[in-house]
Amino acid sequence: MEVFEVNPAADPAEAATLPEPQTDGADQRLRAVIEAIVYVAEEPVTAAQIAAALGQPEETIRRVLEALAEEYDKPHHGLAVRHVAGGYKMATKPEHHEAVRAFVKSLKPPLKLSLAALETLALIAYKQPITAPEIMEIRGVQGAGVLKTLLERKLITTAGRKNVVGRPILYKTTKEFLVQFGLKDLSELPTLKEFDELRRLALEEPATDPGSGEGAA
Amino acid sequence: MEVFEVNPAADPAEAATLPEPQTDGADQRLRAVIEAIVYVAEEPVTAAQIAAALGQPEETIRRVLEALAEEYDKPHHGLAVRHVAGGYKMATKPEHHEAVRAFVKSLKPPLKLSLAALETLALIAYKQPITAPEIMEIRGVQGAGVLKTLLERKLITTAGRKNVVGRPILYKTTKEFLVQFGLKDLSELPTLKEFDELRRLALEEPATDPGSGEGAA
Amino acid sequence: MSSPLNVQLEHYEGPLDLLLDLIRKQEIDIYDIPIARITAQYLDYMQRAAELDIELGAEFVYMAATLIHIKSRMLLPRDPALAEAEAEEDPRRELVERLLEHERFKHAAEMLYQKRIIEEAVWSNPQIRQFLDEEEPGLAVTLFDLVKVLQQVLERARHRPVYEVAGEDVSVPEMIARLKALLERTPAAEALSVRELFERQPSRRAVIAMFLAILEMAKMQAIRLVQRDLFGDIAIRRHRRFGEVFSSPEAMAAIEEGYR
Repeated sequence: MEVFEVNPAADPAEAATLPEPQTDGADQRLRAVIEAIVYVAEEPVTAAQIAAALGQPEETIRRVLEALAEEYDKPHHGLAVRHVAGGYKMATKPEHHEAVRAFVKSLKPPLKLSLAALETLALIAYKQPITAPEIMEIRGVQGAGVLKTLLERKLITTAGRKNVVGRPILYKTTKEFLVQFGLKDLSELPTLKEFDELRRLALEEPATDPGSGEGAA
Repeated sequence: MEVFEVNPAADPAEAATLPEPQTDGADQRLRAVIEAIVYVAEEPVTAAQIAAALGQPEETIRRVLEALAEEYDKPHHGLAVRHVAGGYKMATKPEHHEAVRAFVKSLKPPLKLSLAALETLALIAYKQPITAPEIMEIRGVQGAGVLKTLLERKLITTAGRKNVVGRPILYKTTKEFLVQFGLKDLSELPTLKEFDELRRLALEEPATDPGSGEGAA
Repeated sequence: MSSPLNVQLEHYEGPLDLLLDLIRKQEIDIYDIPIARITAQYLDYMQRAAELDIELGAEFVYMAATLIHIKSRMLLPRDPALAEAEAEEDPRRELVERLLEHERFKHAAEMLYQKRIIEEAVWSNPQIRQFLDEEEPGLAVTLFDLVKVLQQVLERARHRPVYEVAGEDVSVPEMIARLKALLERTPAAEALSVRELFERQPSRRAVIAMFLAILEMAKMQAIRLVQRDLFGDIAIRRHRRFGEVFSSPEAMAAIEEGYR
C-alpha cells in the first residue's frame, strides 16, 4: 500500500530542487506517519503491523520507532513512546501524572445524564411541580433512581408536598438547571408545541403542506 | 500574533552547534506537563484552564502552547496541536489519514449533513442569534425541519427568545460546532463579503453592482 | 419554450434554489435578470412538476406570484421626468438581493462541507479516562444517601418474586418499637446495616415502614446515621440521647398520633 502521495515535499522533483537541510521529505513523512499511528492506536503497535500497512521494510519502521522513542524520552516531552508487550505505545510520563491529575480535577465535568434521567428531568421541567408517582405514571417505568441523580446534581429540588393521598413530594427544577441549560428563566424553555412543530417539520422533509402554519393541535 | 520562543537557541550559530532545545529544567518541565495535558484532554484546553490548574501565569502557558503548536506543525510530526474552539487540541494531521485510518479502533460516525442542513447551519453561524422564521425567510423555504437535526447533533442550541410577536426561539451555534468544523472561533469564518468576491472571480463579472451595499439588510 | 431543465426535473429545496439555478446555468447577469424569460421558465418548471405529480410547497406558488408581479411592474411605462431626477427603484432589486444572500449561504455551506472533510481525516485519542478519579469519598450522610439505599432495595425487590404476607401489615410506630428493641439488644458501639434491615423485611410495605421508622428516629435524635464513604453501606447506631428520647412517654405517643 502506497501512502505517500499527499505530501508535496515527497514529490521527487521538488525534493531535488529544494534540498532539505538534514532529512529528506520521505524520511520526515515516514516519521510523521508512524508518530500519528502510534498516537492513534489503542493497543501497542508492532513494527510488523506498521510495515504491512505502509508497505515498507520492517527494519526501517523499527528504526523510526526507536528514534521516536528516543526523541520523546527527552525531558522537554511530557509524552513517551514506550516499548511494551512487543509493540510501541504512546503514554504520558509518570512524573507528570500529578500535574495532569490536578488539571483533570480542575475541569468542570460536562452535564452527562442517562436517557432515563433526561426523560425525568424533562418531565419535571415542563410539568413542575410534579410528584414521583406522576412521573412514573407518565414514563411507564419506575424511575425513582433518576430523581436521586437529578437531586444530587442539584438540577431539581423538592417543592413541598401534594395534597393528595400519601402527600407525595413535589419536585421542581433549580437555578442550577437554568444555568446548565443556558436559560434565563423557565419561559425560555421551548414549549411542547414548539418542539412538536420541529419534529413534525423534520418528519415532513421538504415542506409540502401549504397550510402548515398552525394546524397542529 | 506574537510568538515567544521558549527555545533560546534562536541564534543561528548556537542552533548549529546545539540541535537540542536548550531550556532550563523548569521550562522543560512546564513544556512537558503542558504537552501531557493537551494529549490527555478530551475537549480543547485553554491556557486559562491550564494556568488555573498549575498555578502559573496564563501568559506563560499561552506562550508554551503556541510554541508547542509551532513545533508540532513541522513536517516530521504526524501530530498537530490545533487551535480549536478557543482551546488547543491534539490530533493527527489530515494528510496522514489514509495510513492512520487503518489503526483507528472506533471509527467515528461521519457527520452526515444534507446540503439543506449545512445551509441552515451556515445561516445560523453567520446571523446568530436567529429565529426559525428568519431562517425560513432568508432560505425561502418553509421547512425548519433541519433545525431538529442540528439540535440533535448539538451543532446548534437555543439562545433565549426574541422579543417580537410570538416570542420565537433564538438559535446559535455551539462549541461542538467549532470542534466539528475545526474552527478556532466564529471570527475564523470568512466574511459573507468574501463569498461575493469568490463568486465574482468565478464568474468574472464586472464589479459594478447595486446589490453589494446592502449591509443594512 | 426552450428550457435549461430539459433532461430531468431536478429537485429544488425552494424557489430561490430554482431561480438561482436558472440564472447561473444560463450565465445570466444577476443584476439584469430578463424577468419575462425567467418567469416563463419558472412557470414551466412548476407546470412539469405538476404533470409529474411532484408536490411543490406553497413558497413556489408565492414566488410565481412575485415574479409575475415584478414582470407587470417592469412593463409599466416609466415616467421620463422621474427617471431623470432620481433613478426609479428597480422592481427586481429586492429579489436580486434575496438571491445573492441565498447564494452567499450556499457558498458558506460549501465552505463548511470542505472543513468537515478535513475534520473527518483527523483523529484524536484523548487518554483522560486514566486520570478520572472514581467518585470522591467522604461527606456526611444525608437523607439522600438513605433514599439511595431504599431505592436499591426496592429495585431488587421488584425483580424478586414477591411473597407478600397478607397479615403482616406493620405500622411505622410498630416498626419504631421493633427497631428500638433491636438497638437495645445491640452493643452501643455497633452499627446496624440499613441495607440488611431493609432486606430482612418480608414485604414492600414493611420496607417502607422501616424506612420511615429510621427517618423518624433520626429526627428524634434516637439514632445516628453513619457511612464510611459516599457509596458505602449506611448504618444506624444509637444516638447518645437514645435512652433520653425513649424515656419520655410523650415521644412515642406523638408518633403514634402522627401515623393514625
